[in-house]
Amino acid sequence: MSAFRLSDQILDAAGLSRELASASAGACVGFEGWVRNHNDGKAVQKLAYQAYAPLALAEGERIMAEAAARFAIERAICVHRTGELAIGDLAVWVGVSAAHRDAAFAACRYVIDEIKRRVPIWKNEFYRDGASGWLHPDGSPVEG
Amino acid sequence: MSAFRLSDQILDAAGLSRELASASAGACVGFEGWVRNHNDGKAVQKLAYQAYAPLALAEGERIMAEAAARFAIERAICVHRTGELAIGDLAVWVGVSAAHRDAAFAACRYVIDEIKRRVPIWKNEFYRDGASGWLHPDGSPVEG
Amino acid sequence: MPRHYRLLYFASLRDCAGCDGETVATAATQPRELYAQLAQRHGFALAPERLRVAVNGEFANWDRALADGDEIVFLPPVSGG
Amino acid sequence: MPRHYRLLYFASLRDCAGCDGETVATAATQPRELYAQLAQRHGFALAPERLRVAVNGEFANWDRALADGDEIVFLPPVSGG
Repeated sequence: MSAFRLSDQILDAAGLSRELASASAGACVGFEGWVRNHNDGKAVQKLAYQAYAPLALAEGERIMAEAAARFAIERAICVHRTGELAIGDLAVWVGVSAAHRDAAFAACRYVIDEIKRRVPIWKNEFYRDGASGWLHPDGSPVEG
Repeated sequence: MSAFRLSDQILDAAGLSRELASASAGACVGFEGWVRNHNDGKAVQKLAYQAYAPLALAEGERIMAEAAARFAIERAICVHRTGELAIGDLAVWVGVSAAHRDAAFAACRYVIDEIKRRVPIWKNEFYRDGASGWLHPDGSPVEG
Repeated sequence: MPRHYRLLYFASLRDCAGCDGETVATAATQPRELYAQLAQRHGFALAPERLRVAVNGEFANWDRALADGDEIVFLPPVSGG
Repeated sequence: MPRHYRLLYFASLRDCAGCDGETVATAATQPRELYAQLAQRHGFALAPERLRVAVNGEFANWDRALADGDEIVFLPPVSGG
């Protein structure tokens, strides 16, 4: 299965984590991005992700290959949600196993940073006051 | 329940992770230390952890409090195994939730580094050649 | 003779265009020219400097030569994660 | 009059002493002196510089005054995680 995946279903972190198992790995670092109930001072009710899937998958896979080339890791997987999510839902999961923890931490951080920076996925936040808005990576609103 | 715990039973990472949930948290970073099948060029068959429990719990709890004071985190938990473990078993689990990922990564790394450096827990590796040995933090053997 | 391009819209551009995608017939031969036409038609406020371009599922530059039937996406600043 | 201390052993010191713990009666009044006696008796090879000391479940220094009934642990270099 691909190292980078999109899913419109609830993510199973425990099941994904099992795919990282390796008898020669001594460290596993996981990142979970959860839907937060606030952003930039506004109360968030839910959110929705859109992805340009073919390019998101290609760019995500490039990032995973970069992480494998830069860091001494064993396995790495990232799955990003699409569709509607509620507060507390898992929006993105990254897991990396490695012989040693330095590489696992560095690679996990690299993957989530690059995913957020480069992969064509967009977040629409729906606020408690009824407004909604597409966000920039810095959390400020995008004007159409 | 305490933020730092010892357990002589198999750790349930998914269950522990659920204890970190918080509607105001946007990031969760987890570290898992697994029993590796090799160390310092030697084939490892299994290992056993001993802990001086009262001091391990007190020192572990101090480390968790330090992490909460230094980083903008929501919740943090660490559980360390004692007793006999097989290859692939989860030896130590650290989980940290936070509003933002910078704090979650930094606090998770801080906790595992300090646990390994300061908490009175010792690892005895049993090698495939029949030998065994207590280890220093740097992985070299301790002479009694 | 005009060429036909398949456009896909995401995020704020989708809201602004009022559709997920459309096929346009135009004399434009590269993305820069094409975006200017679409921005005028749909009222897109995002300047090209804020967008990236993808052609047939891969990133491309603004001056790339387009071929009849290409799938073109103007990508607003991303916000995954 | 000798004092009684409760000693607990871990890791390589436990293997070397051949027991988890013991109660000793001694004239030693601080950890440094006590460890020297135990090292001689059990053949501990670890120098005090490599160890830490705990008294009654908390870290202590080597020159701390010990009281009758104290629980004392000489801690080899740790290797958790």
